[in-house]
Amino acid sequence: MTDVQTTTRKDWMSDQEVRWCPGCGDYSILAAVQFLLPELGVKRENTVFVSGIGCAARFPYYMNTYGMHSIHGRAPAIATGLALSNPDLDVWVIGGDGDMLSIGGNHLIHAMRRNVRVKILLFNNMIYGLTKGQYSPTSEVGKVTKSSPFGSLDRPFDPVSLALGAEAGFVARTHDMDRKHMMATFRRAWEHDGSALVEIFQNCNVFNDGAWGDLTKKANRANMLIELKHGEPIRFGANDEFGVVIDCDGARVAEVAEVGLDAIAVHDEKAEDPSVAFMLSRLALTPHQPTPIGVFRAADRPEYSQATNQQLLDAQAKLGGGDLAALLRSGGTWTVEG
Amino acid sequence: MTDVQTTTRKDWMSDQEVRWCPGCGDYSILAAVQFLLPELGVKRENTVFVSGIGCAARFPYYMNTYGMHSIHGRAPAIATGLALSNPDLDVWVIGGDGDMLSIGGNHLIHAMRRNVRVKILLFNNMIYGLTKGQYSPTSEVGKVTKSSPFGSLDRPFDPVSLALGAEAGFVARTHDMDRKHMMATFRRAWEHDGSALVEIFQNCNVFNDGAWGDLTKKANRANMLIELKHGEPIRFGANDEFGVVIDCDGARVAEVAEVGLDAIAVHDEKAEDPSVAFMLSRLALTPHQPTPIGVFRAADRPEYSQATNQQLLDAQAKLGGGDLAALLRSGGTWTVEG
Amino acid sequence: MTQTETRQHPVEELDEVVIRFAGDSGDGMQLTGDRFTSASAVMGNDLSTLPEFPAEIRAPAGTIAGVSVFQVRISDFDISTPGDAPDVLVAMNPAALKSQLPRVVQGGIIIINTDAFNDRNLEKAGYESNPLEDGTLEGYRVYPVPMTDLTRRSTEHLGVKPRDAERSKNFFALGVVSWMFTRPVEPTIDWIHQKFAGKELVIAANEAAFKAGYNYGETAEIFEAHYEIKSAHMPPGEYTNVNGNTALSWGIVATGGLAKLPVFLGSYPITPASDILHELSRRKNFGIRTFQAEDEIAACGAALGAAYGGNLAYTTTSGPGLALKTETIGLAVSLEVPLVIVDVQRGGPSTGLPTKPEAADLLMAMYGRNSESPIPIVAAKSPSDCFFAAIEAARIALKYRTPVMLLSDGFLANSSEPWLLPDVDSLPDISVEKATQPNGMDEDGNPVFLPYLRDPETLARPWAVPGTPGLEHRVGGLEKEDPTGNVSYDPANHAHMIELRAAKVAGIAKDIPEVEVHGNPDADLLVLGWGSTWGAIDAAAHRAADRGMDVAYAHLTHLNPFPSNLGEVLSRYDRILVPEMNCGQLSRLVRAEYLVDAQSLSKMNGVPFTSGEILAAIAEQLGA
Amino acid sequence: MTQTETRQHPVEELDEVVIRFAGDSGDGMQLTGDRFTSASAVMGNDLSTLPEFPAEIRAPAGTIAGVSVFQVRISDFDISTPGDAPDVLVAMNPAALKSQLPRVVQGGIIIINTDAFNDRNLEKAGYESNPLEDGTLEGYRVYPVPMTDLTRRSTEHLGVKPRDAERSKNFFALGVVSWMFTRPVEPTIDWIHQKFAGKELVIAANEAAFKAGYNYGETAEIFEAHYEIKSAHMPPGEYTNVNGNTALSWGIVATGGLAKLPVFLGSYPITPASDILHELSRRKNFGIRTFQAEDEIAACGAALGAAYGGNLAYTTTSGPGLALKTETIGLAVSLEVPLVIVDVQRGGPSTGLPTKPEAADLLMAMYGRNSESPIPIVAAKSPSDCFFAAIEAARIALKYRTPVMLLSDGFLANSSEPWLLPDVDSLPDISVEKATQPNGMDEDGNPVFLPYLRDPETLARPWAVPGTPGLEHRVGGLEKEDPTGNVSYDPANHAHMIELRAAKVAGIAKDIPEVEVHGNPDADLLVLGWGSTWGAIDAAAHRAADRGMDVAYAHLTHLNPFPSNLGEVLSRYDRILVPEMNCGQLSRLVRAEYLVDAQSLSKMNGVPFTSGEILAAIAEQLGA
Ligand SMILES: Cc1ncc(C[n+]2csc(CCOP(=O)(O)OP(=O)(O)O)c2C)c(N)n1
Ligand SMILES: Cc1ncc(C[n+]2csc(CCOP(=O)(O)OP(=O)(O)O)c2C)c(N)n1
Ligand code: SF4
Ligand code: SF4
Ligand SMILES: [Mg+2]
Ligand SMILES: [Mg+2]
Repeated sequence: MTDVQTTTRKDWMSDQEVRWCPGCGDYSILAAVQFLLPELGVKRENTVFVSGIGCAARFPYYMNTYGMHSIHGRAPAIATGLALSNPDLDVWVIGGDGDMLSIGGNHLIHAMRRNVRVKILLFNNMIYGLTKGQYSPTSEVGKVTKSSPFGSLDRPFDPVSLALGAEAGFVARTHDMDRKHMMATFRRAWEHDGSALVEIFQNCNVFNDGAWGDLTKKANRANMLIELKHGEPIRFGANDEFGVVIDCDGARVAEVAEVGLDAIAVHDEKAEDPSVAFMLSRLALTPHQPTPIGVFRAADRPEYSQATNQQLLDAQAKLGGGDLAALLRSGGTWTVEG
Repeated sequence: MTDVQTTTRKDWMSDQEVRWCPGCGDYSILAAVQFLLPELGVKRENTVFVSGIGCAARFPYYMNTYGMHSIHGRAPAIATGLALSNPDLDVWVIGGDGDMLSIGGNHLIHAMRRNVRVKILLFNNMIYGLTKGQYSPTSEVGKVTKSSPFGSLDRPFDPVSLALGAEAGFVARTHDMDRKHMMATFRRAWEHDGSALVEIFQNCNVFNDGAWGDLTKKANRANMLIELKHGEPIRFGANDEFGVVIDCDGARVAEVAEVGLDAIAVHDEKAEDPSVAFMLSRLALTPHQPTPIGVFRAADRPEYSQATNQQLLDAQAKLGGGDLAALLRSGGTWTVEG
Repeated sequence: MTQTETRQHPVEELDEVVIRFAGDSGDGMQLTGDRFTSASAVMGNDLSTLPEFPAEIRAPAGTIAGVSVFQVRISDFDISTPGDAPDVLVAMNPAALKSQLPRVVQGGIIIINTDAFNDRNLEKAGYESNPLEDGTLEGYRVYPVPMTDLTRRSTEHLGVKPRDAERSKNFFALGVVSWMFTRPVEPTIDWIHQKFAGKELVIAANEAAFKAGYNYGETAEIFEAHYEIKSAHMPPGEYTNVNGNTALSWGIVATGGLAKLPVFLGSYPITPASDILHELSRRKNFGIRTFQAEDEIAACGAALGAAYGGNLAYTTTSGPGLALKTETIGLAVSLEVPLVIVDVQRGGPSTGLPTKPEAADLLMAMYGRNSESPIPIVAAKSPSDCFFAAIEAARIALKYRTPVMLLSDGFLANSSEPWLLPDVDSLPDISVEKATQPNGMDEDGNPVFLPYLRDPETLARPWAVPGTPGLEHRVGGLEKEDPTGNVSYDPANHAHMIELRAAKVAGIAKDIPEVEVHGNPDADLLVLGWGSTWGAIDAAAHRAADRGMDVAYAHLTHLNPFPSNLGEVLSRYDRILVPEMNCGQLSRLVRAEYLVDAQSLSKMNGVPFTSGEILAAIAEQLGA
Repeated sequence: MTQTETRQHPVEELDEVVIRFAGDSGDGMQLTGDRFTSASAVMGNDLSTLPEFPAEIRAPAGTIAGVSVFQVRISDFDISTPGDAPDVLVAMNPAALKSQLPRVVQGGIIIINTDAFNDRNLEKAGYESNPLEDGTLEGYRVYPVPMTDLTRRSTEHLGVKPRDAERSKNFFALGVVSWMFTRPVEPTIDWIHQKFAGKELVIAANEAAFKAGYNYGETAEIFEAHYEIKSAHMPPGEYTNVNGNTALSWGIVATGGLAKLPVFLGSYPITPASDILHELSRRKNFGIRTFQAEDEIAACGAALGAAYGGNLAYTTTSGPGLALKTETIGLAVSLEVPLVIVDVQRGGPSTGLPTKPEAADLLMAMYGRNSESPIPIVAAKSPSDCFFAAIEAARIALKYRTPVMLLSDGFLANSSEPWLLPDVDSLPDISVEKATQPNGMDEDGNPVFLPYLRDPETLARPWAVPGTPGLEHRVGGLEKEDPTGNVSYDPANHAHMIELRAAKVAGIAKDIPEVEVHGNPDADLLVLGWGSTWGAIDAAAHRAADRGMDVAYAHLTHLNPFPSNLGEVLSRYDRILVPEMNCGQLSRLVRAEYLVDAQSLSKMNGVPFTSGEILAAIAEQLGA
């Protein structure tokens, strides 16, 4: 970009009072985005946040950009139309686990397969916050909530697995306790030419406090969060003593000392085949097991809005610009003399 | 079952004239089901077919069972309620690729993760038949149809990958040219305790004729269809000369002679981790490459309607049967004297 | 009850009082209001309550957006609304005062927690100067009480930390108000012990704060009087205090027994309907299956599937969710299966004002489906009436094999009133027969099942549920041949089926009560209401009568079809006034149906009608 | 044109004829009808067509369900409907005869392909004896022609295989009918060459069959006469033959230029609206983006997103799809962005009769959203009017920043009429200004942007699209503060916004044409129509006038708001008759609005009104 704007975090803060519960993880995600955008050198007027409904979905109100707080579950669909309408826009989509995976699940998976340039930040707090605490499609089995007083029975989605199964080109994961990691991950999503899904572990301290604590508390991170880095062996632990081994049964955690460094898988986010990324997404099935974060997959694929525009250009090149008078005559005409 | 009914195919045929186009692949799927049900020894009155809208969705009219031809995309949701309402029913869901993966995608993935005992037969003809030929979510990129005269841009879903990403416990694939294989596959779906998805390659000879021909024509099958069999090495070819090798990059086809039989992966449909099944679903990305059929995954998981009923029983055991008069008093009462 | 020496205050008798507890979301105002209500119920007062929550889960402390309010009206006579303007305001902080003061009656009592009136809180509330000092409160009877401090001091001896002690200040306030209105203390103390069982320190602190507040009223010299409200002349019997969502849930629970059918609820959470899902989810021992679906379409679809499977099926939602269910409801119309759709209406359009009531989904309920797709509509008129409305909706759904819309709203949902508990054995039997046998013959004389062969009386088709041998048949959303149910594109059959569906719903008019006229039936003016306006209309009509104005009034609980005598009733009045929390939806329906010049009295600000507003409109109509 | 010796037949002159081509789906009846229409257009006749397809893609050959029909009416005077009952039926097989015979006028001409009347086909059609022999056709003028055989023989010399030759039999039939009505042969032969270019054998076979049919008419002794229909006195100019879906698509194409905006269509296929998606998908060189979404909700959502992004956005569907879009349309009402929703109505309820027309979504269009959510409604009245209706809908959407509902129906969609092509330069400029500058000031005098500050005239809010520097702002479905657009729960603001939204839509009445009264304005009876009933009403009114009946008629193209003079117009008539393909939806709206006793003439059988039906109702109203 030639005329990079120089902005600061403050430029990206709207004049609206932030209305999340004190202590909510949403605050730190908001801060991470507000710190990142100046670094990206993007323009406020070309940045749009589209959200559905939920606590997370209040996000656009707090950004001094264009923003739409739409209806429950539909943000990916609306954002797709918006992205198609104007190639200059950076379109971000914000939503909770209910918004995106429950009522909005279909739009999410279709946005993924189409690879349209919308950047989807999924605030996963494993609960419905705004409606005051029902279980969500990411809540663990047995969860006791207002709508499941005897424990929920539904097996949760893993958002990364789901997106990979839906042909996603870019899938990543981060958490609300690590601003640096969030910023780096959001940046990667922004850089990707196509649709991008970032799952963010987010704490809802009112209805599901500490749900991610086993992973995201500072003391636990080294042993519980597995940072994926392209081209590097997948290792973790305070002294990188653990690693991930992949074989024909799937992925599993091993002690490096035991299996040897050569046995540790090297992460390839660009792999054309999403299978290994999928394996990594199955490593942890509860928020109490070592869990990969970072970019699972960032594969190159044609971006949808550019391809759409190219079809218009090609048609114009081939057929000439549209001529309405000629179109009206295209079915054959006859003339009645006066 | 103690009183197994003895029925024949004819008992399962309704009095309604079958209205698909002559030559449509739907006929052979119908026949496969009508041949299978007598073999299963199930009762007509306990068998229900629920469908959405589309050519495929006309299916229930032709079955002499209970049946509902519902609305576009919603059959999995309706079937879920039906399955919960009566544990004695065998609930089958029928739909096309548009019905199930486009408008109905969300209900499909949620039915998968919940593992409710509905058996979903997805008639995949890679086209919208009933509305006369638009591209569908399984149509290949570049497909020229009425709604994509310049070629479609949307990357297709692989129904098997999608279902596996959505936590499906049972996923299988078969095709309309092989009644025996269809019957065996549908039987496996029926036997599975939970939701089951069977993708059926189906020919729409009017709007997408021969789309699966590279795989399903008799002459091509040996080299192009890879039959998955639990516990056996994954081999194919007229003389089983090819096999599937799995390593940390994914799955690929190899010549057995070259890699040795030991290198050929042994299929484990019961694996708790769906990653390998997912790998197999990525082996072919177009209908012109060797493609696995059969049961990809058949993992044991708690079935949803039974778990629901168990909660009712537990609650009754713990709290006693419901007492309305007591419930009305549960918030505290006072008495006004006369 | 205390050892301290007390001065005797004069006791004044009141016939009613409206009290509004207002504080920050974290201040426990709902609990305080609830407790006061219960104590009043025990005294035999009639009462009516209305909570108001902030839209945010936890709006920033101290702000106007974060104010939580509970209004309760208690009286010695029969009342039907939580009251118009409060006589008493308890304001726990500046934001509460600022937002609620405009509602208080002139000369009303204002009890203030002065400790909260610091600079920071004043600023957050948007006060530029301190209202306690700048004359803002002139014309009110103001009682400034340093509640936080007094609470702290009253609990000090228990070893409660000052920060924790503060949490009990709502009990201090409750104590003051309990003293002021001579409420008994025992029920509240008992309740504290029960509620916080196991947390001894919390019990001790709350009890101490409550007693301190009570004693403060008795002891401090600031109160001129305290008040007594005699018990109301309520019909004898056992009462509970119930809000609309709970009553509606219990009504649903009841229908399972009355219909002898398992109940199924397919739902997706949405304010203000979610509590029905919550309440029913707890009732598994009644054999009730609740299913939290992925969205409203699936919720309605699953309910339809369960209905088809022979359950008594419900789906609950609010406006935006109802918009999503319309296609599925259309299918239910075509399939003719029993299904109750509950819409707890809220402010719109779109997401609108999710926590505020409105009654503007009537026309969507009536017409919000493609093509001609008629369904019966039932609307509840008071919190406790939600119980009976649920039974009535289920009765119609089952008897006529039709989806039925049951309308409630956010006002009914959350407000409560004393409810004379019905004898559960006196509730109606709403069970219906399912089909078990073929009902026709083919040309060869073989028995066949005709799924659309109707009961000649009700026009209901047989309810033949999967699992029944011999009745296998197919249904679907395409037009069906009468009576075989086979797909038919025949023009005459389609016209006939359109007529049959319409006639079936219209025929329900024979099976519902005629509309009753209250007040002075010979008046010139009829006030026609529906839904939650009942209380305000009833109160307004009484007040009008007290002032010598002649007014008749009638209330519709069935909106489709209308009661059979409605046209005749309307024709008797020169003027018809229709108060509605919408822009005139019922008035449009009756104008179109009966060509009467029904005038709409519309209120669309997210706040329920007060009886005063309706009274004023009555007066205007009568030129009084 | 032929070498064979010919007898001269007498030529009779007719002023009009209605011909119905009927055959199996595979028989090419649509193409035959189309061709005949084009040849007639060239002759300067006025004309109107109506195709009817089977519901199945390929219903089993030979069955009634598989019959495909094309009706065309040609005349030497101005007509507006495809005619009531056909004068001529071409029946290619027994099923075609069986299903269509009841429609033919008494004494009408029936041309039959006798070769298809074998036992198998008779049985498939449900005939128990051969209608050619059993007297069924008494009272008609029957021309039995062994078309299959004659076609085969006429193509033998070309080396066409007998099975392939059969495929040309529709051209044989076309030849016969072309001769019978003295149509020119050249246009058809030219067309055959163009259409099948590259397939020489097909060209030769079709041409040979066509000529053989023509010559058969001339040569065979079975026809008593042939007929001429003079050219109509149509206004001079260049004409094309267009159906409603094509005209509507072209209207959408036109709006892009007229508004100087890129057009965006978000759609999901559904009968009978899909063809609009198809047609627009082909127009990429006009810069039109079409997006086939995963469902109707996403289609409408994407269109809303594109509208928000500054495109001229459309979404097209039919009833069941519209039901799904209601929540999103409600959001568009709240956001106040321009968006045109096209509903090509079809038979319902639910899936209903997907291939049959109905006009029963009017009340859903009006009220099918939660809460008070008003939107303008425009309806097309004839196939070619769809072009102008699209422009009018876009004009209103853009000018008032509002979603607009554009209603068409399955009858308009597929039937066609000659269209005097408009001068494209004379089409209106519908472009609007987007916001580019701040429009307000904050307390400190700094410029700010107020997204809900309205144009005082139109009450439209600024259209400030992302990408515009300095106008960054947030919108959403929660209630918005006037004029900042910030979220507001304030009761007075909510009431105010509800009023503003209503006033904006109501105010459009000033900006649309008054309703015109046709016929005899002083009559006692007014026939009030909307949508596709225009043709039938117009024709019926003319016929009534011819018979000396006084009747006035008016047609609404704007259903919300109504034209400003509608109330006054209605008040002038003693009787108002409203013919509608629904159960009285417009009549309910005008009854509620104007308290006039509008009587519904309802037709709900999936078949459009005939002028005869409306004439009969007029006569009944007038006691004539
Ligand atoms: C159509 C519709 N259905 C339901 C709702 C109610 N609703 C609002 S937010 C929400 C879920 C919130 O959960 P999530 O998306 O996880 O967001 P969070 O509040 O946890 O951030 C629901 C059910 C709605 N607003 N609209
Ligand atoms: C709500 C709704 N939207 C759209 C349609 C139109 N429609 C009917 S079937 C269909 C898709 C058919 O494709 P598929 O599901 O693949 O079934 P197939 O006909 O190919 O078997 C569509 C778009 C409809 N009936 N209802
Ligand atoms: S309810 Fe939970 S998610 Fe919502 S704002 Fe509060 S803490 Fe955050
Ligand atoms: S259109 Fe295709 S899928 Fe439909 S019935 Fe015909 S051949 Fe089968
Ligand atoms: Mg959440
Ligand atoms: Mg298909």
